[in-house]
Amino acid sequence: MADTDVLVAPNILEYPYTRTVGPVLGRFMTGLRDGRIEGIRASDGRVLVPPAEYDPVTSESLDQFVEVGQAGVVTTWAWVTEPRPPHPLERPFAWALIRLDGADTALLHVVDAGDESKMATRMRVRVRWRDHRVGEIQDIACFVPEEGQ
Amino acid sequence: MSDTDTVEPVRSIRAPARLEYRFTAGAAQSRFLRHLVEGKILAQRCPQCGKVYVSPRGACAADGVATREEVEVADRGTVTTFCVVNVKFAQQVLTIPYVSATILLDGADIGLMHLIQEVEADQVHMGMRVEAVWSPPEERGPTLESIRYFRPTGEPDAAYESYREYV
Amino acid sequence: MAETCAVVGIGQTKYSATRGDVSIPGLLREAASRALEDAGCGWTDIDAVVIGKAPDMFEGVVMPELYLADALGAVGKPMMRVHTAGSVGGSTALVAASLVQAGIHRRVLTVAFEKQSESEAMWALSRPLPFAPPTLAGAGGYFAPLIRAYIRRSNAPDHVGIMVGVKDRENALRNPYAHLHIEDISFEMVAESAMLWDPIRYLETCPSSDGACAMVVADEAAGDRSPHPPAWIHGTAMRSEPTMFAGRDAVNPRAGRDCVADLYRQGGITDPRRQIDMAEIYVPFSWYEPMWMENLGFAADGEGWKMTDDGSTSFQGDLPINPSGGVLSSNPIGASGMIRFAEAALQVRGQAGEHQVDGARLALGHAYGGGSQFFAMWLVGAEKP
Amino acid sequence: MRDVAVVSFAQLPNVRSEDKRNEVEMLMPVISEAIEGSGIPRKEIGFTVSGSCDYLVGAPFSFVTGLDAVGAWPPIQESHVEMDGAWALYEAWVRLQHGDLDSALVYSFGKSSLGPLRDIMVLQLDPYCVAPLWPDSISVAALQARAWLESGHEESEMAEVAARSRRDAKANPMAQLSEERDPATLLEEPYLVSPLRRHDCPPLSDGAAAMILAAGDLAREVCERPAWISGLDHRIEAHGLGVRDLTTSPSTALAGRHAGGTDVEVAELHAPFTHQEPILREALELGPQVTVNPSGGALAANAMMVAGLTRIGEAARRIIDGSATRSLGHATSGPCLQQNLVCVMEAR
Repeated sequence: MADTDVLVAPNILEYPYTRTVGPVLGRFMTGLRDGRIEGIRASDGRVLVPPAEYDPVTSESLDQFVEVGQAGVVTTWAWVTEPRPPHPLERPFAWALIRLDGADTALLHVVDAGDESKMATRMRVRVRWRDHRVGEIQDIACFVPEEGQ
Repeated sequence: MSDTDTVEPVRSIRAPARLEYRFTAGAAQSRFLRHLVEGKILAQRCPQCGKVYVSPRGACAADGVATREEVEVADRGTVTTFCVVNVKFAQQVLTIPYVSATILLDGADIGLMHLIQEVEADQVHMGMRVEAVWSPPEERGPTLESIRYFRPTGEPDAAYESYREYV
Repeated sequence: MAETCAVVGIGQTKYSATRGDVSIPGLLREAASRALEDAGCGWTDIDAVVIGKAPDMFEGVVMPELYLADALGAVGKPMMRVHTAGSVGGSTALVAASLVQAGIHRRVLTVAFEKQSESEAMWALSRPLPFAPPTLAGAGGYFAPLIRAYIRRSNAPDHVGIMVGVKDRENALRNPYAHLHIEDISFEMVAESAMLWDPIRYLETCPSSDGACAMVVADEAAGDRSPHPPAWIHGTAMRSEPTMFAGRDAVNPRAGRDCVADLYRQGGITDPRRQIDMAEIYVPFSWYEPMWMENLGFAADGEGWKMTDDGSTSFQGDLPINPSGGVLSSNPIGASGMIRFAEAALQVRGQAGEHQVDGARLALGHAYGGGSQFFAMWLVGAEKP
Repeated sequence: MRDVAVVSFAQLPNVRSEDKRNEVEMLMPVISEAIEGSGIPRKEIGFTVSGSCDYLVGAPFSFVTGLDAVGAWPPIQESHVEMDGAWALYEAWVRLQHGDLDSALVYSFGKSSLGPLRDIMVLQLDPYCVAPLWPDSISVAALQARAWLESGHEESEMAEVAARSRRDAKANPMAQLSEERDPATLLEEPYLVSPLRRHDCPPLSDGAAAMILAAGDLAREVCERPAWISGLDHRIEAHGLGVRDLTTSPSTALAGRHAGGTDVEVAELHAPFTHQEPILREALELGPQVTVNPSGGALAANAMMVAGLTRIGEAARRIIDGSATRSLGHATSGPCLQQNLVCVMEAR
């Protein structure tokens, strides 16, 4: 038998994880389900979206929620020409970090812009909600370029 | 929409993950598995301590050296210890109770885990002599499942001293 | 030689099957905040963070130190993640102690955790791999044959395993953090529980728990100034051997014997049964108590079961084992080893509450993992070494 | 601190797919080579520590079988980090500071050929708000690349890094990708995930590496020119991509300051993506006189969990072989350079 005859077999790793979210992320997820985006105020006054459970500077627990806008600016982005199976969209799209109006940090999500030429840093984008929402980050189906740009 | 008290807050999210991997058996293990198709059990001898490993993994873990010399061992041996499995769990393919045993094959220096059948679970015991029941040749593949299970040979039990070092 | 160091803060979560009220960071924070409070220090007083847990597949978060850095106040600090299978909670504490013993840091926060409820733990441990026979039956399926071999070697009577199952659950009733609080636990209840992996009965096995345990390990100066009595570290040791090799004794592994011999040498222990006041030992299946009594040198070979049988290891015995209720009462896998280490420290600090062992001045914390092949231990005392 | 040095380093040639060997079969020769290279008898090595990641293999406890390659009998003092081998090196260096042990074996292994690496790395990200969207590792790096470009850089700088790395790799028999390419023609290629082109990304590699550390007199005894570790430090940043300035690497700067990473002649930087090399260079304040990644770096060979340790090994090798007197090895972990380690070595 040749040395090259090494046996190879498929090995599928599949787990249906269920994550309990606790009070802070739970409130954020509840907001998404209800069509609302809430951030949290950090000790230095910044509004963090998505909300952090603990202050990034002092590490103390945070609990002061602030509702933010449903539109904002793209701070950086990457264009995907060939979406991969787990990606949220099946057509070419952009990953983007988006700073929502009223927030001081950026949220990672996708922008359904149709074509790379429609994308630009500092462009404004707006949430497009999923029809049936359950309280998870995918309740935001995507962001789309804000009209009138 | 701002009244959060009217509906249950979200307490958990579902996060399924599916990743498709390949599993490679490695050279030594592959040769062992392919020999099972021919009804043979291939082992490897350590060049330093002389111990015979089955299933072979290409290395003697105690010495940290490659094992290249191949030897064939018998398809019968002694149950050194075992467990009667009586618990149900996901992905289980066997019906309970079943016996999972450590079997010291004749000619080997380390036990091999396999099933004991054709005997009531409460009759299985340490020192019991067992032999492999092979799948028909046309159903065999490069897997330990080519040995369907082990069954008692009817020989007298092995003396405890003959296998106590190998549990 | 290594710098003197001490445990100055300990924090644990309530252990339960599902901690549905918290996120993963929330779970760790509960333990970590309590440890900091106990140590009388804040997040900024911590120089480095060392976390440990068993396989990432339990929660499906790869290298969770990355996400947990924020929650554990590690931003801008060194952070490490240890994984040594079931012994990981112990190894993690040893790595944290090592950073102080090396003179690199003054105060290190160490946290070990598992949130097994996020997945089905048995799946992660028993996933069939290609080419293998379908014999896999979880951890019980691996350890039951070893227990059978121990019983054969020592001629121990069947009731010894049941006694441990009862004793550790009775002990758990005195520990508010324990997962299992079986108020009416009895010999009959354990004896009559289902035989899962013969010879292991249902009530002779550990539960599957969510939980975290944290400690603050500090240098001598910080130990001297700690607001509560510190537990001084008298010895630390780890040993490993391969899972499978010809002639390996997996029932009474040499790695465990070598590990404890190193520990006793460091601590000046010549008669462990007499010199050590109590021990928290990793006992995931009841029979492992008598087995480890022999491996740890508390009993001669073949005699470990007699210590259980004559009550020596009970809460009132001369060498109480697992007064916290042990792994049999709480088992967040990645944290289980650290809980042993922390409980040993709690005892010599005199802070174990209702399960405090009278006069505990020197205690052993023990963890093991893999196929009884990875060992981590420490010896802690009320006095400076 | 006690004087500790790298006295031996060995690695497997990086390949796209190490199909013929399992982890034990890969590790045995590389561990033996490192041990033999040190001249220290295997059974006399005081401490052993490894780095690996279960998720690369797709099986829990993958490091357990790795131990079979060590010859851990009689039992050894041993530990494992679920991190790049560079952090295993850190644990070993810390352990040697205790003073009771004089040598350590550090090893790591990683096979990217076994699973979908781009998707596996998603599970490193915030499990609540980010991972459920499955942003793959190249997309995440692309977000950083654009932020860096728009802070005042050109894509041609990235192409220069790619071309230089693959050109330098021609002199490195362990590298996987080596070629002579003109940066200008690289820029004519299509984007993989814009603004990253394929040459801006690392290859998928299988590999393993092993290193021997020795303290004080033992190091001097077994090695003519030990690579003395003059500073070693690592730091982590906040996790969220949206809360960090992705154009800088403050944790690298901090670790570099603590490790005393100045005045080095050679630096091996663990920059899997082209734009990350200048970010790291700036964080470590490496001037134009410093030779960066003469091995070709992670752009030429990127076995996960191994590439960081390899950077330190390559930097050490240049001290040991006499081609440098002071060198720096760097390792990174996490998305967009979240966690960084700096090891400074010198001849004495």
